[in-house]
Amino acid sequence: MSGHTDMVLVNDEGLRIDGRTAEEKRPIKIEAGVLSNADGSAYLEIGKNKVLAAVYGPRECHPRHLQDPTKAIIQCKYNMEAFSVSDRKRPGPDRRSIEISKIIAEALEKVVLTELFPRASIDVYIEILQANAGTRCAGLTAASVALADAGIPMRDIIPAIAAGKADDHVLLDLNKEEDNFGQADVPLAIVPSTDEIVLLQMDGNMTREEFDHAIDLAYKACHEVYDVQKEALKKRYTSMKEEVDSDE
Amino acid sequence: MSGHTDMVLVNDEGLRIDGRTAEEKRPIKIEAGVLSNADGSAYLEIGKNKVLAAVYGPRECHPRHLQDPTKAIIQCKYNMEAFSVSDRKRPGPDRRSIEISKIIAEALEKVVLTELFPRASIDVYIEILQANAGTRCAGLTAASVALADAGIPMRDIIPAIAAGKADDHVLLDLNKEEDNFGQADVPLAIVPSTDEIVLLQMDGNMTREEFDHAIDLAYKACHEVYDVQKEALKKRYTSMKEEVDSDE
Amino acid sequence: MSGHTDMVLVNDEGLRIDGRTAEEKRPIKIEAGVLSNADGSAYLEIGKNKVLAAVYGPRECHPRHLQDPTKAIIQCKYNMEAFSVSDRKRPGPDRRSIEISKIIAEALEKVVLTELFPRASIDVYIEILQANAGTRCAGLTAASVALADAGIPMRDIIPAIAAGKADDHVLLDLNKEEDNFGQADVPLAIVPSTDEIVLLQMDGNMTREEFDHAIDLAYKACHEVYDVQKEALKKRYTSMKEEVDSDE
Amino acid sequence: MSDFIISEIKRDHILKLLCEGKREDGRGTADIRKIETIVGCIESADGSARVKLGKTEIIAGVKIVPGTPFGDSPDVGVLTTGAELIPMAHASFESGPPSETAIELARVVDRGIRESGMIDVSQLCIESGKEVWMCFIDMYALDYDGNLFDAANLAAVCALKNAIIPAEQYGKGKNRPLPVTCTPISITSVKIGNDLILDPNFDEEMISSARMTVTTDDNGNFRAMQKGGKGSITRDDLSLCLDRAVEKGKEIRKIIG
Amino acid sequence: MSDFIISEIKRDHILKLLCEGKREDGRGTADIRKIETIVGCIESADGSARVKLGKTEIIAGVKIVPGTPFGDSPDVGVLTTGAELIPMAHASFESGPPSETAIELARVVDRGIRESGMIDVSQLCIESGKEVWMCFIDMYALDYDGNLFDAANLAAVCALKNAIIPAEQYGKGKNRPLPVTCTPISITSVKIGNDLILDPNFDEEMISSARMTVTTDDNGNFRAMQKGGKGSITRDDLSLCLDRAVEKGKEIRKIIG
Amino acid sequence: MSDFIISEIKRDHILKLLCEGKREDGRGTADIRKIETIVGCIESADGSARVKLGKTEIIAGVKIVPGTPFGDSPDVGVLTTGAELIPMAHASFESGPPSETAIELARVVDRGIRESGMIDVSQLCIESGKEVWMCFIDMYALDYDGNLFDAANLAAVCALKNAIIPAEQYGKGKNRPLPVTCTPISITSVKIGNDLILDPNFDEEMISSARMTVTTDDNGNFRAMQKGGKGSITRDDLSLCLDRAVEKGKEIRKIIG
Repeated sequence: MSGHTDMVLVNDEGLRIDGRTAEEKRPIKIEAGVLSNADGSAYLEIGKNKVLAAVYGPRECHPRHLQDPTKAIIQCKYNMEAFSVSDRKRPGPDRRSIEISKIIAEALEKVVLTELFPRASIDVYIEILQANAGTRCAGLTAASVALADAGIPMRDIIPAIAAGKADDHVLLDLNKEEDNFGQADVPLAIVPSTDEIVLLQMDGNMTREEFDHAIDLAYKACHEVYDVQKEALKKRYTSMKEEVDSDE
Repeated sequence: MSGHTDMVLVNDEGLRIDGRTAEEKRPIKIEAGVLSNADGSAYLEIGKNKVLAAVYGPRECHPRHLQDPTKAIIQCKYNMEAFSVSDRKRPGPDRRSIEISKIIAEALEKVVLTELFPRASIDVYIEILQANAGTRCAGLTAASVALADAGIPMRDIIPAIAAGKADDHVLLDLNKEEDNFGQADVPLAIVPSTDEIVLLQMDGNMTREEFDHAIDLAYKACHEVYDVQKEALKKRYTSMKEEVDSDE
Repeated sequence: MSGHTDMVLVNDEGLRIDGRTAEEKRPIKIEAGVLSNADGSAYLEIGKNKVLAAVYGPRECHPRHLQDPTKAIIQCKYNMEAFSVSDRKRPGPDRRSIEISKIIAEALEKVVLTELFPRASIDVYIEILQANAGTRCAGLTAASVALADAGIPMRDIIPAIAAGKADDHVLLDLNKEEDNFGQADVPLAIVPSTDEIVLLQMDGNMTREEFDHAIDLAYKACHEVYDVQKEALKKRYTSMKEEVDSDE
Repeated sequence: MSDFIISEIKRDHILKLLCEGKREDGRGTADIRKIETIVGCIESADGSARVKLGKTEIIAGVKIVPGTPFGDSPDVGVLTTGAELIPMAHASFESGPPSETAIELARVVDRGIRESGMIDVSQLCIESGKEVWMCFIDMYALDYDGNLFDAANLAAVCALKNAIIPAEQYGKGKNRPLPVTCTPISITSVKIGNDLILDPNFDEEMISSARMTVTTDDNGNFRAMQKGGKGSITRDDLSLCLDRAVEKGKEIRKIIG
Repeated sequence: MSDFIISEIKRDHILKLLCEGKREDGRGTADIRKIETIVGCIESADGSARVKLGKTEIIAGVKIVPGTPFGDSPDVGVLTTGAELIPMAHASFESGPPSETAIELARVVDRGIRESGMIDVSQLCIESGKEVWMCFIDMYALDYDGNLFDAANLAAVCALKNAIIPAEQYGKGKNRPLPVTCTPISITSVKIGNDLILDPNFDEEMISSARMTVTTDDNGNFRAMQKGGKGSITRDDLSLCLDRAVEKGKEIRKIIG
Repeated sequence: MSDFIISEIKRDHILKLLCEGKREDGRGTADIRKIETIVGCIESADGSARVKLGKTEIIAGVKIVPGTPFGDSPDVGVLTTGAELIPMAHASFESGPPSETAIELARVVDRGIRESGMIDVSQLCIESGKEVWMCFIDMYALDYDGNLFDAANLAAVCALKNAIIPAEQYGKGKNRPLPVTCTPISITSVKIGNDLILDPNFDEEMISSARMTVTTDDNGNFRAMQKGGKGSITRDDLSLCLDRAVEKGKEIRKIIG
C-alpha cells in the first residue's frame, strides 16, 4: 500500500485499469479434481492469478508431537513458485508465506469436522503458479474446494475475496497495480451459511465508512465465489458419476 | 585484545577512564525474582551491562536423547539482544554465544545438586539487554541467583568477574574500552566456599606475575560479588515473606 | 566440460600434459587400515587426488525412521575439505556432494550383503583431502577397500575410474586440466567378477563410437584398479597377521 | 503451545464469571490492564522501551544504520521488524528460529507501523539510490501473560518515538530524532463463547476461539487488522472491535504521550 | 519414500506381465506414455511449460535476470536449475529443503541442458565482466507417477524453447528469444528382474533395481547419462539404453516441435 | 558424546594406576604422547599439516585469498579458524553443522593464534580499506583419541608456519611466506580425582572432571586459556597447569621446529 496518487487507477467514468467497475470482481474459474495422487484438488484462476490446491488426509500426523488426541489438525503450506512473481522468488518459505499458511489453516479449522478424525492430520497444499494480488484469498478458495473434493466432512465451504481502496475509491478484488499503488487491502473469508468471518486482514488507511463499504462489497462477492465453488464441485461429481456409469 | 598503546586507559594517577582504581569493580546491582513466569529469575547491572537471567526446571528434558538417567542436565542459552551492542547483532546464536553457553552450563554443573533430579532438565536463559564487556561473568552471576530464586538445591552460589590488563596495568573488571584496546582479559568464576575455579578463560598477553596478580584481584572481587548475590536473595525472601504475611 | 579447443591437451605424439598416453591411468596407491577408530579405513592417492575413506558399522541406524527391517542400509557422506580445491570450499554439503554421496551409496548396495544385518546402518565416510578430477571414482574405490577392511561381508570389491574425451581424443582417467577443458567425462564403477555396472555417469559430447571406446578403456582400467585394491587388502592382512604373530 | 492445556475447572470458572460480565482479575470485558513503560532504558540502542501490560512484558530496541535502499524506492528508508518469543518468557516458548506465532506477531506490529506512516521514511534518505537509514526494530518477549500483540505494538511504538538517528556516529550530519508522524495503537479482543473481551491474559487466550486485532492512527482511521484463531467472529463482533479500537486507542495515546 | 512399499500381489502381477512382454497399462516394454505439453502457461515467467507424461506432471518456469558473471567466465551467461518435489505431488514427498532425490533430478536435467549447449550462453553477455543474463529454471513436480527425470527434462526444455529474454524490462535493448541451439531429450529405462523397460510408472519404479537415464542431442550424440538405483545393469543393458535413447529422442523431438 | 559411557572396570583400572602415578599407556602424569607431523602434505592448500598426537590425528589446511577488510581495521588481514569433528574420526561425532564441542575447539585454537600475534596481520594489507589477505584455517579431526585441543593447535600452527601467500595467482606480486612471528603452543591437562594429567587420551578424558588448556608464546608468556568440563580445579591445580604449559611448550617448540 504505497498510496501513490499520481497514478490513475480509477478513471472519470469510474472504470478501473482492467475495465472493471468498482464493485466487480475479476473473472474466476475453478476446476475440482485436477490431480491424480492428491486425495482432493482444485485449480483456480481469478484474473491473472493461477493457483493449485491439493489435500492429503485425514492421514497419520507427522511430526507426532503435533497430534491432538481429540481431533485432526489442519496443516497448510502456502507456497509461491519461483516464477510466479515479477522478480524471481527464492524457493522456500519466507515470513509472508508462513503467516498466510497459518491464517488459512485457522480459517479452515472452523468448517472442517476435525473432531471426526482424532490424532490425524489433514494437509492442505497451496501452490501459487502465477500471482497477481489476492493469492491468499484465491488459495483459501481453492483449498476449500480441494477439501470437499477429498470427501472431507465440512460444515460449509469457505469463499474468500478482498476488497480495498485505491484512488480514494473503495474497490472489490484489487489487481496487482491497485494493490501496489492503492491505499488499502482487506482480504475476507466467510462461512456463507452463517456469514461468520473466518479470515480478515486489513492494511492501508480507511475510515470507518470506507471500511464498512469494503466489507459489504467483499461479503457480497464471497457469496458469488461460493456459487462458483459449488458449481465446480457439482461438475466434478457429475463427471465422476459419468465415469462410474460408463465403467459399468 | 588489540593492545593499542596510543590510547590512555590508565592515567598518571592510576585512575581509569571511568574514574575507577585498578582494583575497583564497576557498580553492581542485582535483583532476584523479576519475572512472573520463570521458576526463578534475576536482573543484574554491572557498569553499563544489563542482564536478565531466568530458570525453568527441573522439568522434563527435551530433546529426550539428552536425558541422563542419573541426574538432571543443565542447558544454558546465552543470548545477546540485537540492540545490546554498537553494531546491530543478527538474531540467533553465533559461535561466541554457543561457546559461552557451554562454559556457563559447565560452571553451574559444579554447584547444582543435579543428582536429585534424574532425567530432568534445568534450563537457564541469559539475555544480554545491554553489553559493555564482562557479559559472560555478569550472565553467570545472574544465573546463579536465578537458580537460587527457583529454589533449586545448590552447594553454593557462583560469582564471576574478570580481571585483565590494559596500558600495562593489571585491572579488575574491564569495561568496553579497556576490553577493546587492552592487553588481556581473564574471566573467572569460583565456588566461594571452597575457592575452586569453575570458569576460567584468558586471552591476550600476560607474564606469570601479571596473571597471578589478576587472579588475586578476581578472587577477591568474586567474594564481593558473592555478598551482593546473597543480599539480593535475602531481599527477595524478605519481600516474599512480607507478601505471604500480608496475605494472611 | 567446456570443450575449449585452444588448449593442447594431447600433443602430436599422442601424449597428454602429464606425459601419459591416452589409455594410461594416473599412478595409484592404496593403503588399508590407516585409522584407529573406524571399523575399516583406506587411504588412496591417484594422481594428485588424496582421499580417505572410513567405515563404521554395521551399527544401530540413526535416524530410526530410516531403518529397514529386512536389511542394513548404507549411508554415505562424500565431503570435500575446504582446502582440497583451488578456491576454498565452504564447509558443509553442497548439491554436488549430496548427489555423489547418493550414487556411491547405491553402487555399494549391490555388493554389500546388507541382508545379513537387518535394521543396521553401515556408514561410509569419504573425505577428499586433495582434489584433482576423478574424486568420486577415487572415493568409491577407497570406500570399497575400507568396507573390506571393516570385515563387512561383500560379494565383491568395487573399483571405479573415469574415461573421457579431450582434444577429440578418448582418454582414460582425466586429470583436472583435461576435465576442465575437455569434452566429456564418463565415471564408471563395476563389479569385477560379473562386469556389471553399478555407477555410470556421463557429461559432455560423445558419439556412440567414442562412448563405446571410453567404456572399453574404463572397464579395462577398473580391473587394474581392482588388482591394486586386492593388493592393499593383502598387505593389510599380512601386517595384521604379523602383529598378531609378534604378540604371541 | 499445543501442550498447554488449561484445566476444565479454570475454564468453567472463567466462563461462569464472563456470564456475569466479570473476569478473574476483576476487570470488565472492555478493560485493558495496567500499562507501564520504561523508555530509553537501553543506551546501546538508538531507541528502546520496556513495556508491561499487566504481567506481559516486552522489550523493544531500535537500531538505525546506513544501508542500501531497495531498487524500486531509491529515496526511501527501510523498516524491518522482528519478534523473538524467547524461552525466558514462557515455558511454551522454544529456542530456535522464529515460530509462526512470532512471525505473525512481528508482521502485524510491522503493518501497524508501516501502514500508518508512523515513520516518515521519505526523510530517511542519505543519498538517493545509494544510501538510506535502515531502521531495525527488534522485540523480545520477556514475560508472557497473554496479548503479545498489543504489548509488542506498544513497546515498538514507544521505542520508535524515543529513537535518535545516530548520524554523527557515521559522519552523516547531526543526530536527530527519528521523524515520527503519528502513534499507531493496536487493540486486541478475543472471543470466548459469545463474549468479546479486550486485552486477554494467558488463561483467557487459551480458552478463546478467535482473536481480532485492530490498529488505528491518531485520527481514528484504520491502518491494520488481523483476525486470528480457529474460531470465527460475527460482523457485529467486528463492529464492536472497531469501536473499541478507536476509543481505547485514544486513551492509550494519552497514557504513553 | 522408504515407507512406500508396494504389495507383493502387485509386484507379482507386474513381474508376471513382464514375462509376456506386457505392462499394467497396456504398453510394451519400449513404449513411453502419452506426452501432453502446455507451453507459455505462466505469464509471470519468461518461459514456462506444464508437461504431463502419463499421469506424472511437472511445471517448469524460466526467469531471466541481469546478474554478475563468474570471475572465470566474464562473457558467459549463467544457468541455474532447481527442482522441488513438493508434497502436493505425492504422499511420499515432504516439505523442506530439497531432498537428495530432488537434487539428483535437478542436476541430471541441468547436465543435459548444459552439456548439450542447448542455450548458447555466449550470447547472454550484457557487459563483459560486469553483467550477464542469468537464467533460472525452476521445476515443480505437481503429480508423481514415475519417471520424474524425463518429465522434468521435457518441462525444462519446453520452457526454455519458449523463453524470451525480458531485455526491455531492464532497459537492455529489445526483447528476444533465449538463444536455443538444440533440444536435449532424456530417455529413462529401469531394470526389473532381467527386463529393461522404458518410462516406468510409479509401481514399476518401486520394484525396479536400477535406473538408467541417457540424454541425446539433435544429432543423436550423447550429452548426459546417469545410472541410479541400488541394482546394476549389464553392458548389454547399457547398449540397449543407448539405442533407445537415440531412437526415442528423435520421436519426442518431433512431438514437442 | 553422551552415549559414550566408559565401563566401570576401565574407570577403576585407570584410577588405580593413577594412585601409583601411572597411566594405561605407560606414560607418567606429566608426559605427552608422541607427536608426528607431516607438513605441506596438501598441494591444493597454501599451507597444510597432518599431525598425530598419539592416536589422535588432525589435518589442517590454510587457504589465503584476497578479500575486503573489516571497516574498523582497514589495513589488517583477516584470520578465520574452523574445526570439523567429522564422523570419520569417532563413532560419537555426527554429520551436520559444527557441534558446540567443535566450536569451542576452533575458538580456543583461534585465540592462541590470534592473541599471540603469531601471524603479523598488519603485513597482510593489499590496498588499505579495499583489499587484504584473508587467511582461512580449516581443521578436520581424522581420528580421535583424546586431547583434540593440543592436536588441533599443533596442526594449525604447523600449517601456518608452512603457508605461502599465493600472491602470483591473484596478480598481487611475488609469492611469499605468511609472516609468522612466534609459535603458540597449547598444553592441556585434565583432572581425574585429585590428579592432574597431561595430554589425556579418550578414556582418560571420559572419566575426567575438568580440563585446563594453557597456550604460551615463545617467551613463555600466557596468550590463551580455557577451563572446560563440569568439574573444578583448585588454584594449586592452575599453578601446576601454568608451570607445565611453559615447560612443555618449550619442548614442543623444539620438536616442531
